[in-house]
Amino acid sequence: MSHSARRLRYVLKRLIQALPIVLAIVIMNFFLLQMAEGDAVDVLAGEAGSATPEYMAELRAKFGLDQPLPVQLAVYLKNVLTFDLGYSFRHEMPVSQLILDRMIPTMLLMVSTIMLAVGFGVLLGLIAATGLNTWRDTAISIFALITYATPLFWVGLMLIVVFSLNLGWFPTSGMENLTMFYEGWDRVIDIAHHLVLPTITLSLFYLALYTRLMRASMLEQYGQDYVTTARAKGVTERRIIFVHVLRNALLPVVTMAGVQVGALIGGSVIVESVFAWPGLGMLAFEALFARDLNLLLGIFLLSALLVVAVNLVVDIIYSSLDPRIEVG
Amino acid sequence: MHSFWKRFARNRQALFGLAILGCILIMAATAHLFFPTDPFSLAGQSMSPPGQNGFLLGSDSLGRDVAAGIAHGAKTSLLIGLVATLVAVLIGVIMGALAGYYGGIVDDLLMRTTEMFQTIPSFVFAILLVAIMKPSIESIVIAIAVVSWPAVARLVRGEFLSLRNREFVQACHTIGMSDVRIMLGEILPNCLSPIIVIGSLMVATAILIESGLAFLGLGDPNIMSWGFQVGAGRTLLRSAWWVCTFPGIAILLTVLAINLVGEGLNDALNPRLRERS
Amino acid sequence: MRHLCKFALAAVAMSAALASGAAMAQKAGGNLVFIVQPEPPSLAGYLSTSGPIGLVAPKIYEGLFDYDNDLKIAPALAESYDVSDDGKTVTFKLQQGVTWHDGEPFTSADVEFTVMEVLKKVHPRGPNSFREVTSIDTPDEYTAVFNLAKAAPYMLSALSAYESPMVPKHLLEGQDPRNAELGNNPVGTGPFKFVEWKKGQYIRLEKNENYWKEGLPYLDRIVGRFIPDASTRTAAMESGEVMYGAFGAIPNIDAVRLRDTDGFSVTTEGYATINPMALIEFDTTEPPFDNPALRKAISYALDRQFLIDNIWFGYGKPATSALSSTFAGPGLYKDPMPNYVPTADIEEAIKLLDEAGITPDENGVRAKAVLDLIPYGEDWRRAGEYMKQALVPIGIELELRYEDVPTWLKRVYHNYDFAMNVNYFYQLADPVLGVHRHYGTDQIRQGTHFVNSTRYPNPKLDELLVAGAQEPDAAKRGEIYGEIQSILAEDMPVLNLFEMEFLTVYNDKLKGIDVSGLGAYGSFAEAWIDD
Amino acid sequence: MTRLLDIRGLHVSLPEGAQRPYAVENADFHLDQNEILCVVGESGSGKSLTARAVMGLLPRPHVRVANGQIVFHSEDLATASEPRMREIRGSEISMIFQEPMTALNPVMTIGVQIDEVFRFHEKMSSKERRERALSLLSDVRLPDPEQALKAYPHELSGGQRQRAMIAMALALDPKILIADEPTTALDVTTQAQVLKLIKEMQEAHGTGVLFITHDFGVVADIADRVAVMQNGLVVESGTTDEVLRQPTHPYTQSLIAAVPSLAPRPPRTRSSEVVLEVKHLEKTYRSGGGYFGGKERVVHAARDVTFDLARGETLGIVGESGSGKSTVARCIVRLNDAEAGEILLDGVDLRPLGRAAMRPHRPKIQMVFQDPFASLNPRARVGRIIAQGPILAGANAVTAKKRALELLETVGLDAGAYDRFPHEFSGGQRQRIGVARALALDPEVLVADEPVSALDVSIQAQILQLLDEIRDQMNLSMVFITHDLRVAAQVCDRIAVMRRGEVVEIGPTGMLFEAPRHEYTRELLSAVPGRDWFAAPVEKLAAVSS
Repeated sequence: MSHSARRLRYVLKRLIQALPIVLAIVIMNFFLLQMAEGDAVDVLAGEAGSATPEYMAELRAKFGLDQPLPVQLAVYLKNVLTFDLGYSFRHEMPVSQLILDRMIPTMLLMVSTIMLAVGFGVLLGLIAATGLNTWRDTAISIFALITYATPLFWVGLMLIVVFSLNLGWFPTSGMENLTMFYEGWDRVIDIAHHLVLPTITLSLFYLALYTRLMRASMLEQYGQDYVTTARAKGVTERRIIFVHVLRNALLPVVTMAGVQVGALIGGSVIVESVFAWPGLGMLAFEALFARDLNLLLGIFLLSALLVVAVNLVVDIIYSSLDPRIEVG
Repeated sequence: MHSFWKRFARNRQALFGLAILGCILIMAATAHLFFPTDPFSLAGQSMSPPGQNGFLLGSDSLGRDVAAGIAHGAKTSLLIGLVATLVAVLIGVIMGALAGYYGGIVDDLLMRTTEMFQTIPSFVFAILLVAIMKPSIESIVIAIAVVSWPAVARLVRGEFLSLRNREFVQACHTIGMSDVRIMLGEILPNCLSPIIVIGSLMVATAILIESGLAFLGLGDPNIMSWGFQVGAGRTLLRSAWWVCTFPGIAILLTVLAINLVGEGLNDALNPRLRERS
Repeated sequence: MRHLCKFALAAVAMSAALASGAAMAQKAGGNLVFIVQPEPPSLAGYLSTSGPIGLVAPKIYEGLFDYDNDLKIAPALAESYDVSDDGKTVTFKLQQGVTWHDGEPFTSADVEFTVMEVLKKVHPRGPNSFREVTSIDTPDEYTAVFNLAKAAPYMLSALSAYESPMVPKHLLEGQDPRNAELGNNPVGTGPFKFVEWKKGQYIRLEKNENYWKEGLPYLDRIVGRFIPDASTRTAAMESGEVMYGAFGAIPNIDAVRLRDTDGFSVTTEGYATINPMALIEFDTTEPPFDNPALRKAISYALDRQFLIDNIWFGYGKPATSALSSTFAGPGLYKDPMPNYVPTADIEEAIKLLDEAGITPDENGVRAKAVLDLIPYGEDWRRAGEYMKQALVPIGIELELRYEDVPTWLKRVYHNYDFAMNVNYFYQLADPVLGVHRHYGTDQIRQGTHFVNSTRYPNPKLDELLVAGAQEPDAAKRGEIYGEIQSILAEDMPVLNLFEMEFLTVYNDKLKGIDVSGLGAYGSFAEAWIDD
Repeated sequence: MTRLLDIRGLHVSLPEGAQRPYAVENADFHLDQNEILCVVGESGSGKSLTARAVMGLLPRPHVRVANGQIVFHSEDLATASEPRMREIRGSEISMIFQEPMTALNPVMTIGVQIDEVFRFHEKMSSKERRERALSLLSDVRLPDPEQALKAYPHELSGGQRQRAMIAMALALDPKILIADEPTTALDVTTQAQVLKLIKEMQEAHGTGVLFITHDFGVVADIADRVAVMQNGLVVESGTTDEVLRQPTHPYTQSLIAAVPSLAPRPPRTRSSEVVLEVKHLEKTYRSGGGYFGGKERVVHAARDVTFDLARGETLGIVGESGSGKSTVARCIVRLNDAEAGEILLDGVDLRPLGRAAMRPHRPKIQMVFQDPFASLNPRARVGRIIAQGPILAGANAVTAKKRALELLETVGLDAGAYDRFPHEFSGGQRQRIGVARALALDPEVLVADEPVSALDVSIQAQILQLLDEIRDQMNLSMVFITHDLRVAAQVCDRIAVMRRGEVVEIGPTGMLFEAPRHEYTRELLSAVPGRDWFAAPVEKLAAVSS
């Protein structure tokens, strides 16, 4: 079997393996949400001001909320298996469309955050590890811990106050300039401009994790025999750090980045809220309080798939970093 | 134990963390002595800056004493952190131990479950759980525990997986020891160190999650906690910075202290790192 | 009595210009970004009176009337109107040459369809506002004649774009309005056309070039932005990214700060048709609050001014009656009522309790209850925390409960599983529209939101409410409402806390937004930006 | 003859709080061109640190050269600067290590790792470098040099990896090669090949080799001269002949005496009573595969294994790694489940028994494990470790303690050990505790899985003696798993030789050694290092005289 065919088969295999997990998530959340008081109709009626019980019953029938639970679940699962995530009760739109709209901002924030957090974390961890127990090491550890321990929203608001209001460097919130509605490259730059503060805020939180991990990983790799071998060959310390140790030390970091993705989608609720970033986290948050069952289940489903997909990518990156791990 | 303490005490950062943590614990324990009244009580002039009108750290929009809130809130925040961690560790150890020890289909099943919980966006899931169970200190603890245990389970599974093939465990098999006894009496004591380390860090994370939930309005409205204070004070940030900043600093210091202690424990308990420092 | 009011277009434009204060030259062009919070579920203003819909939909749809700042009727899609002597026939003359955004002409058939097929059927308040309308005749394209079973003077207060938007018959006919495509893709006659709705971000409206009012609107574009976090909304206002935020979008504490900052203004105008009242609802069917003495004692024990000063930062007015003092205008408000005090009177509260035989136990506790809080923001939590403390001196021990919206709605209006509930109601432009639903026995409707959840039954009151709704004579109507207020002050099934004042914060560059009594629910046709 | 390296009065200091102030104290020795100097000693003797000191690779800052000189070409390496050392390392002096798996970077190909040596020392085009690498790999006789260049370390076998390491070390034709226990991790046949390779390469290039080892067999096979180290001191040095034939220092004498002889022990009469019978035992390991296909790897760890064990007899199972010898042992004590066959203990077939049914039989068959560090629970006191077996079997705590104390005496530990933790004991002592634990249940059969392979040679002799004594004292039958034919010769009455899951030959020790029937047995026997020296006293003399 050729390499790419094997890889493709591996990807398919992983996706099929993920299927039961994703379905289990959907089913679990379906029942969890049933335990919540009130439904989408209550919320809609409550917002509308006032509605008669008859009207509400009609709405429930329209949403299928009057059916017995197992029937509702069966219908939902049947739809899911035909790639139909149903209609959002609240937005009167196909769930898939709502989620796909939010997918790009979510991915933007997620990818830029991971890149920034991992990039800086690796750098700081590396600097700390090479200067073990010096002031540099201590300062980096403390810095990382402080950024981790400061409540996210506080960091977010402070960044807005300093960089948006006082310095005027970045917009306070949102994803685009709504007076200009740029197009083409200008739009890309505009979005990047809006992305800066949320990314910094969110990655500050994860920075500590990667810094710490990278430092420990570097130290561990530093003690390995192959480093001695490299020295015995007369290789320079520089090359030992950047070629020999770094690549090995990155492995646990890559693994962790994969594990973190799930947390990141959820963990960004606060950042999305503070920066009015139109991501999946806020959508889920709103869907929960609107009891928009279809939408929430859809988000859980797609974010689970997203996590699975990212993990897959991480695995492939991992296997390219570590020849011992074979994809296939 | 003695040598452990010696190793721990060599780490100055860890000692510093321990000292802060000690102060916070004392503060929590003596809150009712220094601030005998209900921390929610309207103690005086509202929005007093720190040091004025008899408020050491100022007062909030209802004239509640921020300092009293921090002192009483310490108890809640630490309690939430500890209890949630204990529950998470308990679940995680059971799941991880069974999966790692038995392997095979048990492992598959339990690890798929763990994976499932790791695949769900955890903070959103915590919000969901609190919303469903209604915001109260119990539901917050449960929600934090539910989203935290997978990490413990994975760790414990890994430890059990490597320890179960150790010769001393096999020796127990050859004398006919029961599985439960092997797991609890032989293997578990040998993976306590990493569990203690991950547990200590989880206390800090739990405190942060609690404050995040409170920020989104999902705190217990009847109990004073730092999360509550920060959440309640955040709209005042621009007008009365002290209301949310001091509890925020309390969280920061506690999380920092716990992390320093946790890292110290890690260094002291992890022999590999020990040799190099 | 016979009314005949005619308006000339020119006069309207003139008065509008005068109303805006100065004879400045309005500048055409510019983009307005304003805050819409939270994101609306749809833009179907004919289905829902939800606040955020009201912020956007009236820029697209229009009503038959507009209302000026004194709630006087101003012409909109109706050029003039005529009420018959018996009040049972109301004739509207419609503007000519009005077209829908898709180019179709607006006619009396649209009016008939909107009222009879949409508002009367699916609008939450429509069935109440138009309950006397039996049919609508359309003798020609520009005349609509409403035939009423009984006189309904209050109906004329409910014809704004927010309350009763006119919708296109040709796009809704033969469909269930609740499922129609129109909800997310609105087509109206208003000054702005719907362009796009980026969920989670913004709704974008562009200038309607064919708007029937000559020269309007001034703005090229209006964008409604959704910003979930209050502090960020303030920051966005300060940075100039948004220029207008109403309905407390900017928290009062920040509004107070911006009020004192150059370049920003704060106003409480524009909420006259809403008339919000903060209040506590009691479960009058079960102990402990089946005892009116306990309810009144709480009214004495709460410091209304404290709430206003410390939580709403000075905006609001202590309630003195079941009716808002804004009803003093039509002569319905009676002052002062017993059992309403602006600041706490603990002694009186304790006296009431002692007299009623509600005595403290060994811990000094007379009653225990759970206080539910309306989940519409932090302020209400603060209010609950205050009340919990404020009732300690009179021996009432409260536990606070703060749940999410659906749980709370279910609890209060469906399960009746509450004892004491902090809430707020819109009393609207007339007591019939906003107050009756709270007290009438016929308004004990399990499963319907924002009606009589206290399940307070009083046949005498019911009669008075019916009489008040139909009485055409203002003086007599005032008397009836006086009696109603006395009864409610004595029984106090609902404890009014204070008349809320919503705040609108805006950038001083934004002009021409104060021309309508509807405020943020207005059309913004005359808004313009002075750079 | 040129002097390559002259070490004078070398002191390597240890950090404060270590067991002794110097890891290496006042070491004096030298290395000439075209010779192999073996530095031999037990663990902790300082032999490895001496080697690292020469390379300038001590784990600084805690461990450093405190005093003395390491003169290489009239240059003192002890004081040379780091850049100068870097120049020397890999080009003038190079090194190979014990564990080629960890000594090679797992994420870089062999080619890249060899290439680094050239890149950092010589200016060559990449094509030239590649050609040199290829010729090196074929010099060390790697089967497919082209393939090996592209291979990652994990894709090669242990022997191949060590060959690649040697290729790398010899890339720039260094004057000195330092080999730190390079064959210890290898199987005996592979070891013989690698030793041969080193010897050949050394002869071809005239290299001076500093060879660190603990194994006198290896010394005998390869060394020109020997230096013996004990606790950081060079206690004796001289030519191989001198040191091995006429050791002057008592420590050297005791070490050499402790090397087990290849001459089998005198045969004993075999009891007619068979305690344990293993018939047609089958065990396979599967990996990979699963629901989605993929390549399933099947390893036959035991194929039709049949033998029996008489009362009081010791049966040795000998084989290289992967031969299945440990699997058989584990199947017998039911740590692993065999798929087919019979394990008859006193006539009862243990193989099909479930956990509960097995429990009453457990005490009769006990096991001693290989690793004295891993086989005792670090968190349990010695007393508990020994006594918990009897307690589980129903003894009361007092009796169990009494028995445990007796056993401690039996295995040569004092009663104070009862309340101490395993980490307070040395490796040999721990292995005694392990033996005591196994004996606590009064077993009929003792299965010992490589019980001495992790121990130094002098300790090894003591443990073997202990096992012998106990066997006689308690009339135990023993299955003794080992890879070391010398050890087997000393303890076993009969030996079964295993290869790839099969017993290729089984017979009385004497017969097997004298007249091995199977070719593999012959191969094993001939690969035993120093077999000519340490085979038997008579042969030893013969070898010297020849």
